[in-house]
Amino acid sequence: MSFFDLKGTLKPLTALKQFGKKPHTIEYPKVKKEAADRYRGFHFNDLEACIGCGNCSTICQNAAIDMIHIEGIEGINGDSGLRPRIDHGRCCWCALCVEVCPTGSLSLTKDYLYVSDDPDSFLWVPGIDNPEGKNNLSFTSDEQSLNDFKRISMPELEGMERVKSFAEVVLGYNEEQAREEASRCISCGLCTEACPEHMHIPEYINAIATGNDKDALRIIYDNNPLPEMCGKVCTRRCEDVCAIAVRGEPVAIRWLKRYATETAISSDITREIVNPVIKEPNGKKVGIVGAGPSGLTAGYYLALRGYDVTIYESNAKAGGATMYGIPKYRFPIESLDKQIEYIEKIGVKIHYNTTVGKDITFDKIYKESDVVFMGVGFPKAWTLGIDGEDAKGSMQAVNYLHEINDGEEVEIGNKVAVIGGGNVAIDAARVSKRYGADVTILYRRRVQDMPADWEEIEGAEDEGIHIVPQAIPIKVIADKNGKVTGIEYLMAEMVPDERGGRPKPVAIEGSNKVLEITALMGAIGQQADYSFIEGTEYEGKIKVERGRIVVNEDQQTSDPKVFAGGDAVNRTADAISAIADGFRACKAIDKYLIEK
Amino acid sequence: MREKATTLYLGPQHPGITGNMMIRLKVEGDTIVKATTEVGYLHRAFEKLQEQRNWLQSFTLMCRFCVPETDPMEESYARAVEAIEGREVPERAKYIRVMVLELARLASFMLWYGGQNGSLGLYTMGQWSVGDRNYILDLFEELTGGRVYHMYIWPGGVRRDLPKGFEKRVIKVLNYLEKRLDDYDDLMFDNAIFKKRTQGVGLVDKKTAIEHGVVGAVLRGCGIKSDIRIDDPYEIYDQLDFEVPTAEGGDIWARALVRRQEARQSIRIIRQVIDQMPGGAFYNQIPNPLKWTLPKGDAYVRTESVRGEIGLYLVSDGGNKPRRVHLRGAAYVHAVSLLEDVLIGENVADVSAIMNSLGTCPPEIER
Amino acid sequence: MNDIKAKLTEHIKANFPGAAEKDFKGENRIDFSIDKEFIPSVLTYLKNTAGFIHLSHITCVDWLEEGEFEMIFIIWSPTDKLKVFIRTRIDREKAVMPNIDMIWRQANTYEREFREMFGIQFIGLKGAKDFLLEDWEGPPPMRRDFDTAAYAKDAFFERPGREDALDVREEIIKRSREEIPGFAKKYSR
Amino acid sequence: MINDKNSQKIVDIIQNWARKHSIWVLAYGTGCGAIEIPPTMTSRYDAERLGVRGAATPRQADVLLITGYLTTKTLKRVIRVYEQMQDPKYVIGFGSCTINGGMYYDSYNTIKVLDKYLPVDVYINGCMPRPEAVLAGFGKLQQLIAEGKANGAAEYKANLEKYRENQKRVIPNWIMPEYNW
Repeated sequence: MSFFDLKGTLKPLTALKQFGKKPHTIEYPKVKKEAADRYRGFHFNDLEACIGCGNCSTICQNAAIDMIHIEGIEGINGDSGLRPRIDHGRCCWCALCVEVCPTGSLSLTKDYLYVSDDPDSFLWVPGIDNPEGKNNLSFTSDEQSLNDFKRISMPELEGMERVKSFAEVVLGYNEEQAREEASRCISCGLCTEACPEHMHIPEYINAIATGNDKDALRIIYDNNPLPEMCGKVCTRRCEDVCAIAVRGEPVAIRWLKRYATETAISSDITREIVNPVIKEPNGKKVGIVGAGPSGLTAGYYLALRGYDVTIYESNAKAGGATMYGIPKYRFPIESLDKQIEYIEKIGVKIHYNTTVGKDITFDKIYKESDVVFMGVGFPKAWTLGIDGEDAKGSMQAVNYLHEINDGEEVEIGNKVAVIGGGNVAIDAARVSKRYGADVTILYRRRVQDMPADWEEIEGAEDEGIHIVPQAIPIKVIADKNGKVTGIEYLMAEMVPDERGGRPKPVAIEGSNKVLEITALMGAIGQQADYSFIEGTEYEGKIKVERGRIVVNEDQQTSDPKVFAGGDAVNRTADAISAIADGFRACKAIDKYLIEK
Repeated sequence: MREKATTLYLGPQHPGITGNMMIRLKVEGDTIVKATTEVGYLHRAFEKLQEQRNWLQSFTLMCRFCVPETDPMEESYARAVEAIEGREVPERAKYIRVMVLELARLASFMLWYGGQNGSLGLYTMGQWSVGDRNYILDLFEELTGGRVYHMYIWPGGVRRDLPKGFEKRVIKVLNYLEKRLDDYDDLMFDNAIFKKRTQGVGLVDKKTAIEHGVVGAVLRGCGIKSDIRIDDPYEIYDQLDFEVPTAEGGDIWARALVRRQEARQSIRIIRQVIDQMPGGAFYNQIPNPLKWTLPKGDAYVRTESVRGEIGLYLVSDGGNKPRRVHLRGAAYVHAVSLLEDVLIGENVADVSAIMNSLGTCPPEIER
Repeated sequence: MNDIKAKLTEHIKANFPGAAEKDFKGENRIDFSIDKEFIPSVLTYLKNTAGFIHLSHITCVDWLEEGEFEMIFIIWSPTDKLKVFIRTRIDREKAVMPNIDMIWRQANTYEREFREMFGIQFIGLKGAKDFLLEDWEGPPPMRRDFDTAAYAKDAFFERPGREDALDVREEIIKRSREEIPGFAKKYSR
Repeated sequence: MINDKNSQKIVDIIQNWARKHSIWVLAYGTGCGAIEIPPTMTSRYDAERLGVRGAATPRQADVLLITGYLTTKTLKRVIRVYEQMQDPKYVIGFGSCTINGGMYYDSYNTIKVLDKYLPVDVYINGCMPRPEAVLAGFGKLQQLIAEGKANGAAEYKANLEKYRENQKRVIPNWIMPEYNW
């Protein structure tokens, strides 16, 4: 380097060329630059859309999010009633909470300015502290979410393959599929409230996700002695409220339960895995009328608590409606037998082919037992109430299913019409299809109004069953031998209900149509049969209202010694409610007898 | 006659120190005879904390290791997780990652321009380059939602796709910066004072460099051509056309020359990436983060940051949390033992300039 | 590349008894376990003879369940573009390692850190005892049996005002009167 | 000496007005928030036009910026720095970490609640706060100064024992001179 560097001295002076240029300084506070469209500023929570699942709180690595009660927000089914509150003394605005929010209610906004001299003022309830944030959303989970909204599809038999036999349609998850499906669950537990039985769903799903299938089964058996049945045919109200279902397909809770029960291939292995604690016999006797889900549940858990339990069942097999009302392609007979066998091995005595009121009087059971539980169900079908209904070939779907499940043969010909839109109607239709008939379902309302499971409806359609919605049957046509040859029906239009209920079908005059058939099945509902107490002293003691036995919240009837559950008691008429009734009754009976 | 030695404490509160650290200097006159670094003022125990967080939660901590350039850490973590899990990354994500990494390099160079010159009393440069750096941060804000902590590159790809018209805005900023880099040259590299104060100062020779495991621009300033992006390529660097500049001398001047070239190479890389940007997915989604487990295994990944190679060693024991995360930043190499050696014989007035040129970033040392 | 790998593997196995190779797919690396006594000599060999001049990383993993620390030295050859992992296991209770800062001066920094964070002694290691911490009285914090959350709770303050937080699962349990068996609780969120 | 109450008031107003427009910030990057200080100070945001500028030593400084987390090791230095600063002096807490620990709430080496150890006049929200937020923080401080409400230093003096107790709880080896402020 030379002693004097002329270039090096002069060159920096070229910086002067910047002189007079417009500065890029932001004239704060006069001008406030708006943050970018994706800026991760303060949180906003749409309180209406939020279901309080608490996933944001779980993912937060800074423990910044609390779930708190907020005035005016009550917990309901499918909503915990809690809402997130964010501690801005913890938050790092990573937006993971936004990414895992299943409903998409939580987002970030462009707001970022908050300065205060009060360090206690940094607790922030998004949505309440910034209601205007709704119009200022920036970072949302609309574009991208960390929730896995897509369910692992269940392997099934092909539609046309299915109708050839009574083989089980659903094939079940394999281990890998089950783990993957289980890991979609965010463990919020909203489902447990929707489940009548309050099964420990997040716990057993988590056990499956971590590969502890046996623990999963133990957790399931904690309050459900018929999990294999539930795993196959439950109405799964849990899945309706699944947090993931808000924007995606719910976690396949039923199929996961089914998967967990598959580890127990026999009643002995079930016992080995579940390894229940059976208390010493306490000498108290419980008589149970009906070996349906509620009776079996009450019996099982009472037996575990040391009671001497006897069940009286009029049929040759236990299971009630789950045995005789559900076709075997949905619920194979050996699967049920295994579970009944296990319950019997625990110590529950079941007297088969013993109809109460005929083979044994109710009075005898009542007097021999310390407590009686009635799980009698709804064995009798409602009739259609239209002309010509008693023609030959016109039958009730429940009776049809009962006879088929009993192994009998029923003449139905090759053209069957089923009236109704519930699961029984679909079951009867699909069974008829398997006997080679061409089946049509007539339903008063629209397809989306059908009370049957959507999977069942889809399954029926796959198997080539025609569904004629908005059809009101008016007359059964018979030939001179009294045999059914056709059904006449009217088409209906849906009229909105003035009182805000669901739309009503109203027949269109002159839209008469006739469908040619060889058999007709009615499936519009069932009712109870209380003939066993009719005319006895108990008729007055056990109060019955509108066909249902009246019970208090402990399943206790107006006679304190008699408890009841199942379809004859609750309005939901499904197996899981019956199990819940049985379990509740068991706890109440235990309490009642100890207190006595 | 030798002057009597005195002890001088430089930092942690000292305007010339880059970041929060301290150097104990033994000086004779203003010549340093012994230097002892003392670090740990920023030890937050990241690696301990990450062992308590699950795999996704850990990711948010990564960018905080070193603030001037946060993306190489995120990139390292993402790549290490992907290596253990065997997760595929979509092609587009790789391109976006490289673009983000190079933009981050560019932003970091701008900060270095300001710091290096600020340490020599040339404050104009700081006003220019740190001011111009905001244009890059604006791009980051638009793309990632944050100016400094991007939390954008994560296992499986990147977090969000490019906004509409983003590439055009990047090109616009690059065009502007290219012009500005020439202005910087006039002010800095042609400046007699800058030359005088940097040439022959802060020498690192080849032997010392190897003894200390020196990396990045400091190593290239000793004339050794080494760059992880070429030597151990990741993402799509092996398909890009760029040069690795080197300079002889091993002094501050040489390192400055290297960085001057590298900034331009970064611009060149970003232009190529934007030209070749493929379409398609930008993210291969991870499973539910609360139940996400990785198979047993370990991975060691290296990423080139502005300060040099950073290495991340990640171990999984098959659970949902990392067993061990160990990040070794470039400053860990440069600013502890190397700095102690380099400072010997230098003037107290040059300490700040030397620290800047070695890429001292205390949070990266202390973690 | 495979040639170099094979040659190196052969040499190390011949000269350092007990060296075990670990198979590794994917990354370009060779992975060895070796007795800790041989660490300085194998590193010297790799650096001076085999061209692995760059010490890329030294790390330590605490395998609490097995009662061991695993020390891993990762070195890199710029000419062969190859990584070599040298691993060794040492007893957690009597954690002593040979010092290698005469091979790479930089190792001194790592070793000071491990001495402080894991409590590993390096024979003849110089440098101040405090590295990242100051006046630390607890156990070496990076050991897995040190509970940082409990320590933090005990040593520092927490801002009050968040005591009204509720747990979603428990709230639902309370409302539906569900009873969860004890063994299932570990699977709750 | 001015004994009259009203004149004292006038003096206070003038004093506070002057202090408000001359906020010298100590150049001490105690944590990661320091990365947004250069942009705040340089051309884009140019805090200097608001009277905010850097000061090299504690004796010259008015404001101590605690830019995020404080490790116990730094806390010791920060206390020393704070006590060396001359009145009037203010503390600004930067980001989540100073309020309730932030990301490092379970770290064994960082303090969580800054106001237990030092009096804090203004907190700025964010992790990390943008330069606009930093400017807003200074704006808030100016407002508090003008209103005569930024009294952290006086509070510190009045409650020194309480603060000392907390400080000594996390700094076991307390070798520090007592500063004469």
